[in-house]
Amino acid sequence: MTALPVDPVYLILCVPLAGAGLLALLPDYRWSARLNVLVSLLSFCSALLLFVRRPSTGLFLQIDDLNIVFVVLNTFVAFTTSIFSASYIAHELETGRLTPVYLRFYHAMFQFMMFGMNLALVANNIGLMWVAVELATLTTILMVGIYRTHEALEAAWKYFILGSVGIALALFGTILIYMTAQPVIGTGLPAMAWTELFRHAASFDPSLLNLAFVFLLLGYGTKVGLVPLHAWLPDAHAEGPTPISAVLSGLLLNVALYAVLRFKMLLAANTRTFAPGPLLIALGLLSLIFAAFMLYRRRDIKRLFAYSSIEHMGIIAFAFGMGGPLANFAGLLHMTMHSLTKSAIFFSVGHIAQVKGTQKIADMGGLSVTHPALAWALVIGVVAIAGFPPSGIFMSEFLVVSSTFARAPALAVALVFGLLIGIGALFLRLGGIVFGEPRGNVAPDQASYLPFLAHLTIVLIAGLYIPLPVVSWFQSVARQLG
Amino acid sequence: MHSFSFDVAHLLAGSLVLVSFVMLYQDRMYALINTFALHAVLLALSVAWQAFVQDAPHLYVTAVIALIFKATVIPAALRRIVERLKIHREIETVVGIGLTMLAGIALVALSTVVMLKVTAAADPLAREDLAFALSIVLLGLLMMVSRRNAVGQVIGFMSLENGLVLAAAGAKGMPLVVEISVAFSVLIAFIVIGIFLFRIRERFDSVDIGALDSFRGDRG
Amino acid sequence: MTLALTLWGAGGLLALSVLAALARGARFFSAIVYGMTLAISAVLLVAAATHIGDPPAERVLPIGLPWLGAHFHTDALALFFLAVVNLGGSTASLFALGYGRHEAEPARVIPFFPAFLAGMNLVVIAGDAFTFLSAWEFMSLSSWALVVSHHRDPSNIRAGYIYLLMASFGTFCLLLAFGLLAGAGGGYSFAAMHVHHAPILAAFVLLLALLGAGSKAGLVPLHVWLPLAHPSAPSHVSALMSGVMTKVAVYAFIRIVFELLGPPAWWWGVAVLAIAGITAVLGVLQALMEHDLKRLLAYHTVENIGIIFIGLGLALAFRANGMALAAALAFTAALLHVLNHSVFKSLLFFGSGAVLAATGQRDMERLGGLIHRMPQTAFAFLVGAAAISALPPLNGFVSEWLTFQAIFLSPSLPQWGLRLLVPTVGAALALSAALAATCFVKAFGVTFLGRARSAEAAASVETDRFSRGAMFALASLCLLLGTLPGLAIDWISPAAVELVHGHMPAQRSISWLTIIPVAQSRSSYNGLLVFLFITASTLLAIWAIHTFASRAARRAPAWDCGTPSSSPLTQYSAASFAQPIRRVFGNVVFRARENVTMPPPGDTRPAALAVELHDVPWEVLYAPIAQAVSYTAGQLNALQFLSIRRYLTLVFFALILLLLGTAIWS
Amino acid sequence: MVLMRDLVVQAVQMVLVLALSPLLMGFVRKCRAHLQRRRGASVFQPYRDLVRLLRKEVVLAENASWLFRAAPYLIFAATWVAAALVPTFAVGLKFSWSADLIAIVALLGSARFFLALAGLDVGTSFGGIGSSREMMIASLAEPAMIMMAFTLALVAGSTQLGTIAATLTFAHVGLRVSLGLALVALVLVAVAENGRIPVDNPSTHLELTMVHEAMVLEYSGRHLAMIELASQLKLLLYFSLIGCVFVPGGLAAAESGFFSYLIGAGAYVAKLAFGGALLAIFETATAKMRVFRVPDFLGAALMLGFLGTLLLFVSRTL
Repeated sequence: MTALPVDPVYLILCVPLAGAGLLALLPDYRWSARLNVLVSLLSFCSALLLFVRRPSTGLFLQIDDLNIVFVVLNTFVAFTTSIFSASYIAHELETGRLTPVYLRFYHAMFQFMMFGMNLALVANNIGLMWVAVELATLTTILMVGIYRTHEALEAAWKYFILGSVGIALALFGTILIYMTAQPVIGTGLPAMAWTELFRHAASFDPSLLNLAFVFLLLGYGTKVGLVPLHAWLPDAHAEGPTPISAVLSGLLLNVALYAVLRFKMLLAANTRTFAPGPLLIALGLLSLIFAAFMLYRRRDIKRLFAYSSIEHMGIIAFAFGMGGPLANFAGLLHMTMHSLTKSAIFFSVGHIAQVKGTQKIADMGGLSVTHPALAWALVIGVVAIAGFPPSGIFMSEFLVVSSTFARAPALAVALVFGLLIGIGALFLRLGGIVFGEPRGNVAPDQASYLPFLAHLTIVLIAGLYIPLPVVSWFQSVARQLG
Repeated sequence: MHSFSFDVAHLLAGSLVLVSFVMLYQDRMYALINTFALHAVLLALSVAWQAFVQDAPHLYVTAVIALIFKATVIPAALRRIVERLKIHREIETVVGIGLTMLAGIALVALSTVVMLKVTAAADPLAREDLAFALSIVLLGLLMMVSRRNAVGQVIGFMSLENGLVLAAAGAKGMPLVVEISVAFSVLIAFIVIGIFLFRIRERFDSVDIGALDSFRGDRG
Repeated sequence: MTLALTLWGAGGLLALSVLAALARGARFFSAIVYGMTLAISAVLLVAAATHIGDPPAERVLPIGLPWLGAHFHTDALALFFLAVVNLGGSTASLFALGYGRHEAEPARVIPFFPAFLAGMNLVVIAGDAFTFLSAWEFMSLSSWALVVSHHRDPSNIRAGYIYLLMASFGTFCLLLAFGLLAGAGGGYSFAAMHVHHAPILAAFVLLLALLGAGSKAGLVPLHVWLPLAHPSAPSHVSALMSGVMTKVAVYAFIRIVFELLGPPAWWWGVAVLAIAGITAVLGVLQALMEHDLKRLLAYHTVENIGIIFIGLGLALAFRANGMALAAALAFTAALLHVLNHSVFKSLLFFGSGAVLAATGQRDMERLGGLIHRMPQTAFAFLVGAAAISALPPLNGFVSEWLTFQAIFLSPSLPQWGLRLLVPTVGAALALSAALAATCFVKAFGVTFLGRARSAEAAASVETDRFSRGAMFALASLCLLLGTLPGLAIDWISPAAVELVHGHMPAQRSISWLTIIPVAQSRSSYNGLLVFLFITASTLLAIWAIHTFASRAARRAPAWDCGTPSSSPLTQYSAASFAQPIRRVFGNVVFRARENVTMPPPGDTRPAALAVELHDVPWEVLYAPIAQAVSYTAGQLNALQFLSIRRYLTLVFFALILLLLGTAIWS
Repeated sequence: MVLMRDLVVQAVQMVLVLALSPLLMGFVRKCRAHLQRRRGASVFQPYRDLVRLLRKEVVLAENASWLFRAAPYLIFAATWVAAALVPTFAVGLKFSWSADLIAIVALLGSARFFLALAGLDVGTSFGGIGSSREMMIASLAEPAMIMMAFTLALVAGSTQLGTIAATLTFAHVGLRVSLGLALVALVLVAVAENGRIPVDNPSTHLELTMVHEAMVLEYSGRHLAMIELASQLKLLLYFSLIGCVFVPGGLAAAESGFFSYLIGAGAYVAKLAFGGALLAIFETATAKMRVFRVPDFLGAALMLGFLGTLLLFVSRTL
């Protein structure tokens, strides 16, 4: 296999970039939609190649235990989302919400965003990672505003302002990290390379690390959507095109969380820093409980699930904050499962919103009578995201709660409280949408269930059986996370 | 030499903080823009000084970028926007100027405490610079928070960026990557803001965020 | 052997539900599904019932938690409950073969029915916390889908919603309990939990087990979902939920408290007994006030769960004091009542289902006189009613009798708390038994006797043969268990040995099939002889009268003290039947108020009587919670509508806060 | 041989209770008549009534169901079996172990269950009144009865009536507070269960005050006879219950000779006569109470029984 012409890590960067260029030129939207799928497929394959041949770590790029599966997950969800968007976006043209020009822009941006995310994941350089994350953010901002309706523009504007403040804070944190590393490692690039940082983390100045982590947590936490930095997230999810909502919830949040994780590992490697755990636990619980309560008054279906994303980010942050092999394992599992499940939910929500011609929950009743397939898809998705077996989320929640309760009962009780509140809200809304007498449009749907099925199958199987390589990967990463 | 270079850096950074305070104080549009230009100029100077001290030529680039871009282009653009959009000339603040100033002083105190406590080991130059940079960042944030007017907030944001640049310049031997990226991000930021202002101009008559917030999402 | 069979059976059921889902509930398919479930659960029933004495078996499948695997195990307890589950499953399937035809949308029922059965089977054989909770939650989920299957009625949706919330609450409680038992290390297999636990920790686990299992079983005050959810489901599912799923919850309680938690402290018995006594009385009283036939039955489930937990509480108390024989007696009584209740409660729900199918009515006030049009259903229901009212020679009486015998042994308990509590609980038990009889006189009398109160009731026809088959099978089982209880007791004894380390004297050796809990001189009961005596003397009386006295009979209008009324509305209604009881208990338990508006003489306005009853547990406990949540949600909701600047302020303050934190920290 | 004798004793007992119960009823009525300065009907009047009823044809209401026709026999059978299991003149009956005190109470319960159902069957308002009141009374009387049983069981360490009687007769239990309470409770319950004044008036047809009569309003002919006989048996049962438990004197021991059986029988009849006279006096001396005062009456019984049990739980010597 060493006969591979080019390092796969470059492939997963170049393919989307080239794809973006092509798509920007291609006028006909049908072809561009297909090309989009093709390009995503290619980058997915090249991501799979990473398993075959683990590339050597460079000064800028690296593939290690932590990011490899994120890359694969990223490209996979991008691939399925591109399929979904192919079946979704045509309808947007028919309804005239988008013009071909914007569609071209949309596809180009889609790949460009993928490039940004992949880069952020494989970057070996904190500066480079920062750039990449911001790149992804800015492209998503443009995507969110693409409908150019009053609401869309405002959502994008909100996202932009809050996001760029986040950018600034993250950058300051990055600079601080460099300042910490520079006396130990010496000036220049090495002082920003992950590999070097981890090697020398033990001898860094702890208090400066703490300060840096505060800024990085707030900066990247804004992307993660942790309360109180979450304000952009619900509107961005609600007003952008649904594929973008899926990508936001499924990928961008993960990428930002990945950045936070990296820095947490850095702090974990230095024994004298105060544990970042309390910060993560506090923000996590806050996000969980706040989002759970916010779910009750939602009238817009996409905003509803956006808040549920905040809730789950809270759970994940909590898990990593607790630390320990079990909780970290659960956190990683939850990240994976959540991105799969949530994007799947957005797939079905997108089609539902299209057939109903609205996102208002009040206008979509008795779906299981008019559109049984969509309705049950939504039910399965919600059941999975609410953490019922056999969904992988049940396993992660099981591990988090049970392992927490033995160590910090009060925290576990608070966690359970938040989860219960959230379940209550979700099923309250679900009952209104799926059951009862039909309301609103009853137009037939031309949805493609392939992406949805793919995601849900993985999630449901993961609840019963996780293949050993994945397990060992999770466990080794969990150990690093400390 | 060292002590002298230290004093100059100290002076420049300190005066940056001072100008941030002046910006906090300003409540007229044009005056605010001019003050921001001054802020950028000072930033350019201190970055240049850092370049000289660390004899890191690439920092001069940053200085030049700051001088041209932030000190001249952007203020000009802002003035034109203000004229084009007929934004009324005084900026309404959330709380009284006096209170804002007091808050600013508290922030500066906080940042110095944090920094001085933190980097007891690091060299004083970087440390002082960081302290000032942090306080500039915080002041910029305070400005964004305390101004009801879009232009005011944009300026607050950019003064925040200035703080970042100062910090980056203070970090000895930090690769060029970072400065470029900073300028880059500021550029992108401003372009996108411009696009948005333009689009928004198409739709509403003001860039006042208050009007933007007329939509609060998820009503009914 | 049984274990493997059960696993295969569960797998088959799951596959069946998938197939049913794919078939989109085509009508012809429902017969296939129910037939298959009948076959599978019948096989499992036989296997479990015959192998209860087997040594424990364990098996680990490479699924579930990766480093742990899914542990499954069967011991006597598991096999007993396996038998109960599949007894209910097979009869429900048989009933559904006929009843299922009345289903409007089979696609919403038949995919979930096998899944529900599979879930319950898996809970019982689960051998580690993760597998257990997965199966448990899966069971709740599939039953939720069945509860909301008639989704066009908003009240069903509400019922399902409350049910799901309570189920999740219970699951989380059990999850926390297992978290404590497993410890931070994560020893999730039941085998690993057999270590000695600190008393305070054990106390917490007991509390959590009471909350978790109790919320599923329907212990007061966690029972509120039960009378809403059970009636909302199709009747064969109601039978399963009421007759079997609550027993699975009992199993969970026994598994955790009797086995995993190790030797009990005496006060555990106090806690359990107190709750159980309240549950028994409150359940039957609420049943008396209820005029919806299926909901009335659901409330009786609450009552019987109370009776079962009385037995369990006694067993705990005895075991804590090392009285193995007494503990075995109480425990056997509890398990026997588990079996009995699952039998007659399924029977009664089938009967109500047949009535529902025939008349479309659940409200007793619109029924009546069905005994003429549905004689066989009426007979089966009568047997069930007599059994649940603890009338000899039927099975309900035996288990309550055994519980009484256990109570008689309790004066030798050393602790004062128990000495004072146990007789009180005994009184509660006696009271609830008597009230149950009253309630079922009402239920049967108003539903089946008298004259039809509505056109539907007047037009009803006898139900199909599958339903009748299921009902008569259960009815004969009621009689069998009532007349030959000794066999059942012997059959249960392995479980008792396993969990309370003692067993009652072997009954099959005793002459005349009498049951003797402790000693011949102390107490004994022979259902068979009582049955024979009653039959004999009845026949004797009939024979004597028909030979020596007149056998002439003539039909004539009812006498009714010379003032018969043609309108069926002048009959005693369910409400008026329960009125004396309401007068006695209502003011205390239901805050009942009777508002009589009596116009003055000469005024032509009709007099009016308005009765208002309050569901106290709901109003005191649940309504405030709901209000609090909705209030908080409303308050927090303001944060969705802030201006960007305010959001920035939030970020700003977060930053300042953290910076201050770091400043103070280091 | 022993088996033979036991069977004979058991048979004699069954016939005896059947034969004596109308006489007891007649005796009570006669006493009341005398107390009210009436001559009253002969003590054998109940037999005549039964025979007359048996000869009459049955008039069934139009929508009476099979249950309505079956109920009288079931009621009679259940009561008879129960009565046959209570020691009357001798303990150690052949089949007394087949049902203990609780089972006997439950047997009476099943008789009542069917009686109440029969009351509801025709679908008249009076039947309903009767059933609902009967069940209300029972739902309080039965727990009181069980509590009383608790007390006895705890004193005698057994719920077998034979054993209890034997213990109270031959082992010297002595006077006990709890037994006293139990006796009072039992008497109250007996009054309520047999529908005597002050709970119910057996000889009234004032619709709004009657309970038992309202239930059987639609019955006639042999069915009514069965029910009447059953209620007379029930009265007898309670008498013999009180007798064998609280005044066990003269009760023949198990496997004792023919002579002692004779003594036992004589003592039994004497007890019945005494009790009947007492009942008559009590009934003449008190007035019927409102239906909704009955719960207080029975609540008192329940409390007394409970108190007795509690005392025994707290200390075995009281």
